[in-house]
Amino acid sequence: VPHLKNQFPALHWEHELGLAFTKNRMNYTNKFLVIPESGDYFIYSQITFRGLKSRCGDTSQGRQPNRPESIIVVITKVTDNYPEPAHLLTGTKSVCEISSNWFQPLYLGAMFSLEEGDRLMVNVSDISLVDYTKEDKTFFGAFLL
Amino acid sequence: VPHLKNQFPALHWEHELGLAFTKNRMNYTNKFLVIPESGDYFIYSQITFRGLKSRCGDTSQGRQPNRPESIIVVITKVTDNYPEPAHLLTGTKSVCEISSNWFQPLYLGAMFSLEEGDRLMVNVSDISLVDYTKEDKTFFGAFLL
Amino acid sequence: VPHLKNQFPALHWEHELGLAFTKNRMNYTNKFLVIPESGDYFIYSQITFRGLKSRCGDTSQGRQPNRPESIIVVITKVTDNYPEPAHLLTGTKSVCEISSNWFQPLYLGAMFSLEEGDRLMVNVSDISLVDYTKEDKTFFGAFLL
Amino acid sequence: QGQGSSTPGRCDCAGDSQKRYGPFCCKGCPKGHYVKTPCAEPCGNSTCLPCPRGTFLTWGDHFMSGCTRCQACDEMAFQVTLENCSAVSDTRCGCQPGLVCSTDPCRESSPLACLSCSGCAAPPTPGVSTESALEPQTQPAVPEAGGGVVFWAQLLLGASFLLGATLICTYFRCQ
Repeated sequence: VPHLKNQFPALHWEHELGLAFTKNRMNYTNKFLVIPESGDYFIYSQITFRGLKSRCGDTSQGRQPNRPESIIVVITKVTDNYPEPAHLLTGTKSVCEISSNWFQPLYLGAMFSLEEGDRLMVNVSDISLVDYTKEDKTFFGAFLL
Repeated sequence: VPHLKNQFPALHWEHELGLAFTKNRMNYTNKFLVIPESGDYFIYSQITFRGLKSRCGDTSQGRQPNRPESIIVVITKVTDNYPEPAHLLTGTKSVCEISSNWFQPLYLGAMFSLEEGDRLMVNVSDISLVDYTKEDKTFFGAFLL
Repeated sequence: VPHLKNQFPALHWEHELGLAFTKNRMNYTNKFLVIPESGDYFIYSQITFRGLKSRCGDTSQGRQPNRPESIIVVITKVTDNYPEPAHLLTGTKSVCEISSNWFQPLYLGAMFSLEEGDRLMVNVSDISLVDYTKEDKTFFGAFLL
Repeated sequence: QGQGSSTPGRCDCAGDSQKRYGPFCCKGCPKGHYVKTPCAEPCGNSTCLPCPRGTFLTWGDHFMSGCTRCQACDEMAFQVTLENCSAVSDTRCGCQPGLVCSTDPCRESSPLACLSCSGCAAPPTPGVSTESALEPQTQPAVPEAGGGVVFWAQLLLGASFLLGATLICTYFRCQ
């Protein structure tokens, strides 16, 4: 079992309904996308985060919050070749919203050399902040080049 | 005629001059990109928004604006198979800027299975906030995989 | 020698270690990715910026800062065909953070027709704001379609 | 065909003003024009056509197969066109009279917001920013959605067919 160093929770995904699909032996199982064939893949994801209370501490007296809270998304690779997962892509943003109702997306996308059997997952800093209500706002995908 | 449910205004695009081009029977007509051949396409767009007055209500007395204004971009598919357009990708961000002059981009990109004759357009929540001055800041594209 | 109109500093990249790689005659030399073969390429980059002091001027008395500072990333093409570089993609965002420690990414990606020998680089408005500590947070790449 | 050392008049693609296209070295195109087709004889002239309206190329002796798009001035951000785009130079934008550029220097890449300048030491020069308390101008009337404003965004479309096995994989929707 891979040593899951201080890892954020991974997301579950719908992989058949609506706009979602898998094809050409690409498999999805239990939060993981499984790579069927070695090669160069373009991997991408967007996570829309939303918060219901201001995350900026008290600014009314002009005091400066020093430790901003943040939203983080990581696309992680787990491989049989090595016990520790690898962070392929990370989107990280401080969140200091003075309004009590905020929302924003983080988008990631890049090309990687992957091997047959490698598994990809998406981890987020705080699942409770993820807007999972619409498939066009939060998504994850990969294709062979 | 497709039933245009509560839809934002669509953008016109330049498709020949400068960096813009269409090839391999991909067509652009009247705000729509027309898919020439069924297959899997990677679709992407970036819209740079800019605003001229603070959109954050009065924060001087520390009062918290509760309903933040927002910027939204949607890549929409219109198809002959169904009367209602489908939202393929949505970027939505609350905007609460205490400075009177703000600007920020929203980027979207993902792969979709499309059919010959499908049409793609880009809708935005407020056309007057779109920075249309430079082709490298606001763009829209698609390619067959 | 290309006429470098008011241009931001270009970044150096690691192109062999860790997740980085070049293949199929794609070359990296001295801040430039060199295009080995004419064709359509998908070019992408993410730059994570971070700031250590609030960049929003004095908002304690509710005065509105009018000239926000900004973070800008530009993917630039240099070609032997023309003495002036071309801005292919630009991400520009105003930064007005009331917390003293902020961080955020800018992502860009699009398809371009390039010629053999064209060179690509990434310029940023302020190198001192770039988070270069992790390869999964700040990256740059291109592939032939 | 030998390529001896370069002597004046020789056609060996050595200088900046020549470029090899297949078997020939061709001369470049003048400013305000783009290369439509390369030359068809050694050191011949390429076929050069004028840059279409809305595009430009400032330098001559080049080999660009397309012209650069002119930038648009952001009228909704109180910009004015100081100089229209021509076939050889980009649009030059500035601020409406009495307003000053809010970025210093007046950089083209960041949105050039023009702000009224109260209490400036010197009368503001359009396009030149002065360090002083600037207030935003009230916003002008906004053109109707879908009005005459053509978005000069760029549309990159293309369909290039990948050779060999194309394995398309998964696209997910968050559960």
